[in-house]
Amino acid sequence: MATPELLNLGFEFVEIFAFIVLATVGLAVIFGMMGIINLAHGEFILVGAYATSFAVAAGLPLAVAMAVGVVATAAFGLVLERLIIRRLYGRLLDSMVVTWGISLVMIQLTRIAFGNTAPGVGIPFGQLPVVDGPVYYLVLAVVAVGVLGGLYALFMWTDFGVRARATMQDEETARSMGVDTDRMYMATFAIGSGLAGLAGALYAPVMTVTPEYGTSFLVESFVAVVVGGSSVLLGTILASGFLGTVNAAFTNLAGTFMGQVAMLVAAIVAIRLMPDGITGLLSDLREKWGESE
Amino acid sequence: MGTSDPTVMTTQAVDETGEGTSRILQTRNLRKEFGGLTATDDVDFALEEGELRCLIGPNGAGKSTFLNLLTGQLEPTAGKIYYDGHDVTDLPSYERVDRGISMKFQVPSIYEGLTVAQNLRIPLQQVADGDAFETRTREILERFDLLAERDTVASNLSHGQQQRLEIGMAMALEPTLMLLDEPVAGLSVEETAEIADLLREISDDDGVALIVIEHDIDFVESIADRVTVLDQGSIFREGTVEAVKSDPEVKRIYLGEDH
Amino acid sequence: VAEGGLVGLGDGSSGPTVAILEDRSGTFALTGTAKYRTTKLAIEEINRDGGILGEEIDVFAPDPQSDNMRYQDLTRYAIYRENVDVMWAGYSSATREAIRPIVNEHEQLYFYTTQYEGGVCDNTVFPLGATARQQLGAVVPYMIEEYGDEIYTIAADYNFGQLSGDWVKIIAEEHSAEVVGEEYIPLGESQFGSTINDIQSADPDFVMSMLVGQDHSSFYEQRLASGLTDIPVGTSTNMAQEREHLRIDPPALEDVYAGVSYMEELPTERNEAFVERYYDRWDDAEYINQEAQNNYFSVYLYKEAVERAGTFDQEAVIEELESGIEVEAPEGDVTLDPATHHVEHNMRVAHADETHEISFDDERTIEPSFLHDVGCDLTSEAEQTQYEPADYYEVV
Amino acid sequence: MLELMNLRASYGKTPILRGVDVAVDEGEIVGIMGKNGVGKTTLIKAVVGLLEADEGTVVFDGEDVTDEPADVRARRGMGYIPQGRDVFPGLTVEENLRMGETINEGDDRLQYEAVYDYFPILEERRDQKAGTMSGGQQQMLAIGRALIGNPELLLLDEPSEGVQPSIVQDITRDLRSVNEELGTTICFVEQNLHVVQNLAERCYAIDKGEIVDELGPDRLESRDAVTEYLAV
Amino acid sequence: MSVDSNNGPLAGLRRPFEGPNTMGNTPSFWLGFVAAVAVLAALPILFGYYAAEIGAVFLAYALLGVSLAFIWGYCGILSFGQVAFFGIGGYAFGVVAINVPTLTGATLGLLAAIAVSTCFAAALGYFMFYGGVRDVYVTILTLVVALVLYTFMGQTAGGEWAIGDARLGGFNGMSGVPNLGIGIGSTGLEIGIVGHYYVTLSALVATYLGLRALVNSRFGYAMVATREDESRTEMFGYNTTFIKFAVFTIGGAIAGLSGVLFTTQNNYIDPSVFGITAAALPVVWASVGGRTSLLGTVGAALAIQFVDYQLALSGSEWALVIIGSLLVFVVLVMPEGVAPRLRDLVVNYRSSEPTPADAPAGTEEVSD
Ligand SMILES: Nc1ncnc2c1ncn2[C@@H]1O[C@H](COP(=O)(O)OP(=O)(O)OP(=O)(O)O)[C@@H](O)[C@H]1O
Ligand SMILES: Nc1ncnc2c1ncn2[C@@H]1O[C@H](COP(=O)(O)OP(=O)(O)OP(=O)(O)O)[C@@H](O)[C@H]1O
Ligand SMILES: NC(N)=O
Ligand SMILES: [Mg+2]
Ligand SMILES: [Mg+2]
Repeated sequence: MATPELLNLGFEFVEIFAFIVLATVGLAVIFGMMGIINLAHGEFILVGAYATSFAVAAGLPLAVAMAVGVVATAAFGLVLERLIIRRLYGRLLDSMVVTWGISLVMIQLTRIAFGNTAPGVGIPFGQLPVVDGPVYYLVLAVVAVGVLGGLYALFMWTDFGVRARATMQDEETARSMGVDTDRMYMATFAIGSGLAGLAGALYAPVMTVTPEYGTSFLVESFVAVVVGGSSVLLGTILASGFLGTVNAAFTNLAGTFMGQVAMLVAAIVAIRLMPDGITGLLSDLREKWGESE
Repeated sequence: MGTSDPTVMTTQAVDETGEGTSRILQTRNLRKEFGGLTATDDVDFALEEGELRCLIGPNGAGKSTFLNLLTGQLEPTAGKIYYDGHDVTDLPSYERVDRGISMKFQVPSIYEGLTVAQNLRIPLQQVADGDAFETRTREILERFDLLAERDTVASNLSHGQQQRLEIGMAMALEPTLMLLDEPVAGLSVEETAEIADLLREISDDDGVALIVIEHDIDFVESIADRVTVLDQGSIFREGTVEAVKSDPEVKRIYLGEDH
Repeated sequence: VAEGGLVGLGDGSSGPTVAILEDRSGTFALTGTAKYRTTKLAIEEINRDGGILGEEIDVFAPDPQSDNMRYQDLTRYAIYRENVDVMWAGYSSATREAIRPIVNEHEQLYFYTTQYEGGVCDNTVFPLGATARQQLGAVVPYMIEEYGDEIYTIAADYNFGQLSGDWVKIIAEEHSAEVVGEEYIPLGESQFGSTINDIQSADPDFVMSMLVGQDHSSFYEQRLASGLTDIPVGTSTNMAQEREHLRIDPPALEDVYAGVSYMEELPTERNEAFVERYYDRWDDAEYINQEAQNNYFSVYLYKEAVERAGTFDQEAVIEELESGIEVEAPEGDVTLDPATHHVEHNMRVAHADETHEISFDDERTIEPSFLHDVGCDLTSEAEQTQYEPADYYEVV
Repeated sequence: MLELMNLRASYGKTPILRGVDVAVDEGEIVGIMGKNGVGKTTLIKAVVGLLEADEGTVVFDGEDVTDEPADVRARRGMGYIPQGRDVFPGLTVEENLRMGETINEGDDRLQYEAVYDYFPILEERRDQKAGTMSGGQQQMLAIGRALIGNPELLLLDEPSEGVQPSIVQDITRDLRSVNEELGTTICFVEQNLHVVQNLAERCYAIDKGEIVDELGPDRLESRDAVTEYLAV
Repeated sequence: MSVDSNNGPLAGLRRPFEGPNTMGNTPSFWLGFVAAVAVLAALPILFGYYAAEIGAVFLAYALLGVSLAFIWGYCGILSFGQVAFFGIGGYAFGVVAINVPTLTGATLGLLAAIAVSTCFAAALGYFMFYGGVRDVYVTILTLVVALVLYTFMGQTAGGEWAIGDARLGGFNGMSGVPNLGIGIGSTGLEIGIVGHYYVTLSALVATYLGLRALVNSRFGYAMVATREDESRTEMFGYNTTFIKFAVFTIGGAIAGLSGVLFTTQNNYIDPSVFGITAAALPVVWASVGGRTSLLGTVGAALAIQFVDYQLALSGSEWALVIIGSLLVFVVLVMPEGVAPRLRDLVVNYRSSEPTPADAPAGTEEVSD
């Protein structure tokens, strides 16, 4: 393959990888940490995108508008957590049903309130010199990696992270250890929501913002979470890498449709071969490697 | 280290000479590793038909792991399990049950949402139907003193009742070998005594072989003929309760000086 | 079990009832709302002028919300319970196909007005929108003439898009041009990174776009961000339907050329009067798209046919429609082709400049020739078919 | 240090505690015994705040904490070891210990080394997921986790359950020395005769949600007096 | 409990359908059940073709709902992809019946459709359960399968996507699907609008009774045990993997049948049956009605689709908002669903009545 083509393929991979990561992290935090399957994840993304679009239309600079999108979604998530979600902890499948209902309501309310499109937001930064594509996609990839790193540090290294994880595993015991578990739930859900909002904000310039905007993210995010497995953050990286590679390769070979189908089929096969996801497989391997010691 | 028993046999040998030994269960070089940790270390273990054996040993010695290997909940890293003369190492759990192994887990795991009668039905319908089914249900409920709780939802039973129900369910399968992981943990002295009587009865009257894990040494003393001490995945001692109890090494690693 | 009792129930008044099943919410609201409004406008105008055959027209117009299941339910309701005399329904071809079995079973007179892939030959259906053959037949030869003979096709990956892609190939061959690449984009996809890369590497003289829906309009923003605006785009779908040139900031649609029968910007007196009437009636309206104009003139077409027949009886009305009716539409005078139930449209090429100003070029009438070629003649034979170019042209 | 007055609590409509009065002085080691299902765990939960009292008061360190949530009580210095080794299964051993520090915002926490001294296995397995430890190992972790916050009052619910005899003896001894060296007040629930006899300075007997007896040091000596309440 | 609940004259007839795994084991329940079926059967007579045409679609949906309640409520498998089998059944019927445009084709089509959807469910079930895929992963995997079918069928517009004379038709769907029929060649019975209604109703009633008998059988207990605790059940000698596989396959067969009934009613099917909205509907019905209640799910499917239909007619934009809110409300307030809640109410009411025999007849007790 000629160098520019390789570069283009690489660029495509970066683009898809960033998309899957950003689409997924919010869901991964809420699913992996809290055991809530948020079928309204796409609509949380939608909140971020609408808030960003309207903030830009109101004359705010793009970066500030995006921050507005993130904060608005986090706040929205917080309210929803207090009103509804907190009744669903430990009820995995119910959480799926309820959040699907929420998603229906949100899409339709968005439609009723704002019509069928939000104001457009232009793509910033212009185009790249070597490959044909916007600089912005590289920015997205950098943000994606940064978000993952930040989350990993937050949840694995800080006191907050340990407390949050402990709360999700056994609320009662965590409370008896002095953790204000209500606050942990709220904070974790708000972080997950804010990350969904971030995805919405970041893709507002790239994708037309309509009431169905969120559904464009849904499939990729669910597939990535499931393929990733129980260690959510590491899982998200690995699954995004894997799915992104499959998608980019097949898109390049046989077009967007085949790219999508190949990715979904790869996901189905992956779940079959690794019922506990990629990170599940990793810990199995770790166990196996131990044997030879 | 596993006491290398000169009578350990291959499957075939067991098949041919089974009557001479009446050995119901035997493991050969059974091994389970978790990562770098060897939880079961080349265990050769043998149990006679109808025997009641207690398994004791320090926390983390690998007792639960060993039992889980026998039931098929865990897959061994290496080694073989022979049951009733057959190699059952690769059989799934449910087929081992068909052959007569039943188990009570370390934490109570009855069906919490079902009533006592419904709980019992699950194992019982495997072996009986029609009138026999009704008679057996009644029999077991009586024997385990649960007749009054027949229609109580299991989650509303007391801890002791739950333990009895679970043993009753294991019995309903009419097993030839029953495995019990800490059946009296958290039970009062009185209830512990009740369970001890039950187990003795199951062993003596029904001729069921039992392996019981327990830390309560008084309880062990009250039921067991022989005990096996596991330590760090291996069989450390095996013998009568008195012999093991007075062994200074067992005192050191397990019982402590109070016993 | 008798159907009786139901049929007689009616709605009290003896006048005609018209069903307008057009989307005012959901995916197709952008186009459906205008379709609904122009139909309403025409009916109100007619009622104000004394109705049809002296009868005031009643309207049954729930919002199908871009949902084909709802369309099926509503079509049944319209036929059974509202006992409608005629219906206008649906934006997408999928909607049309979802309700066509019901329409056929009840021999219901039905106007489908969206510009579409063409080929429907059905005795009670009048697909009045310009066909792909008509729209592409206007713009593709123009683009070849202006820019060259290497074409790259990008189209929505469904029936309409794929058939449109076939038509581009057919027309290209007729003009000795060549399709050097084609790509079909799933509906709802809004990321065009790899598509744009592929276009760049193929380096065609122009791109033909049959992208559909709001998600696809992201293509134009990404085209701008990737510096692809130096390659002109021909289209049969964009601008005239979803007014991308007004929704997206310039200059994303610079040098986009649309083959259209109508756009709101058409600078004729008749059209300007129509546009004024429309905005007077609907002051919050945003745009009159191509199909909305079709809805408008087809109401008059229907009125003409009923008056000629002297009855609302559907069979009689269809017979009159099949006698060759001409009406004065905002796009210009149009004639209904009796054999195919299609319309000879006034086609033109609309061009957007870097400020998204629209100018028109190359006007001519194109008749729906494909169905003639395949022998569709509904005046002599009742059919319920959809023909496809692949069956008659080698190149696809 | 801890005073319960006429404490009543229930699950749903079923009353479990029917007016319990208990007083524990600073520095004391007090046992609570009773047969299964009489409400021992319920009592401890009501003390630490995991179960709301229907009636009565809980006074801790001279303050009425009846209406405070569990986390606030914990930060006041109540350390709790739940029945049935409720460690955080997905957290590593060390992270579990780290959780134990949460209750103590002061600087008088125990060092990890001190806990590792009591339970060397925890140091060996510091990076193992707690859920994959054996039953007894988890119990040790639960105790270590409570000790590390150096609470003023340590509440233990059947700490010997599932623990090997020699370590039961160790734990008994360790708890005594914690009590002596750090001045920690200890209140524990037990079924194990040896533990009750070797650890408690004073002991309440509970039956059907009520305190039915109180045993001083002399009666604790007597095996029969104690077993009466373990096998009522 | 009614006094004669176990020894009335019809007790023997009822016995196979009764047991603790289903609600409504009293004569008054069965009275109400018969009455409800009679009312449904009377609808076309009372309201004509229109009611038959609309009603048949609702009944087909109810059957789809039942297929989910069966596998989810009784075996704990939440399939978010029941519509996959539903759609496959519909398309398979279309392919066969379009290619053999006689009554033979319609008959073969029905058999083939059920066979194909059953095999597809069996293949998917084998793939998942024997591969160790569990819980929520099953849910998401089935959803992904439905979405793959959606994406795939959506791009079958081209002429090359034809099986014989049957064009798959992409998003525009497959039109010209013949009516149901039984016979060979042209001798037999083509089933018209009203006939179709009764066929669908019969299929629903028969499936309901069949599943009731199944869940109260030995196998039914094994299903429930598997739902409650899989590893425990394995320790009682049950091959839970096989149980899940078998249940999932049966569920797929029923969903396939409902798909055929749906498609032949519309004479049309398109990929939207595989879409996420369609995929969620059975889950909604079962959640609202009560997943452990087959009849509750039927009731919820009929009621929700009827409300949705009325809202559609009114043209209200609020339909989805109302449906969505209803769902959230029901799951939060009645986590088990409406039917179990009603059952509790009835039981409480009865136990507070001094003479239970006087309790109002079965219509009160809507659960199964
Ligand atoms: N899934 C696992 N992964 C890693 N280590 C494990 C796993 N399961 C058990 N172990 C380790 O294997 C050893 C044996 O555990 P096992 O549960 O068999 O002990 P046990 O003898 O039953 O102890 P106890 O008396 O405390 O219940 C322990 O060190 C434990 O930490
Ligand atoms: N969450 C609960 N909901 C309803 N009832 C409960 C609950 N937890 C315990 N109970 C009941 O409350 C009573 C007291 O339980 P508790 O756990 O306090 O007993 P205990 O004395 O600690 O017994 P054990 O020695 O078995 O631990 C028991 O009858 C028990 O069945
Ligand atoms: N007819 C169309 N654009 O689907
Ligand atoms: Mg153990
Ligand atoms: Mg307790």
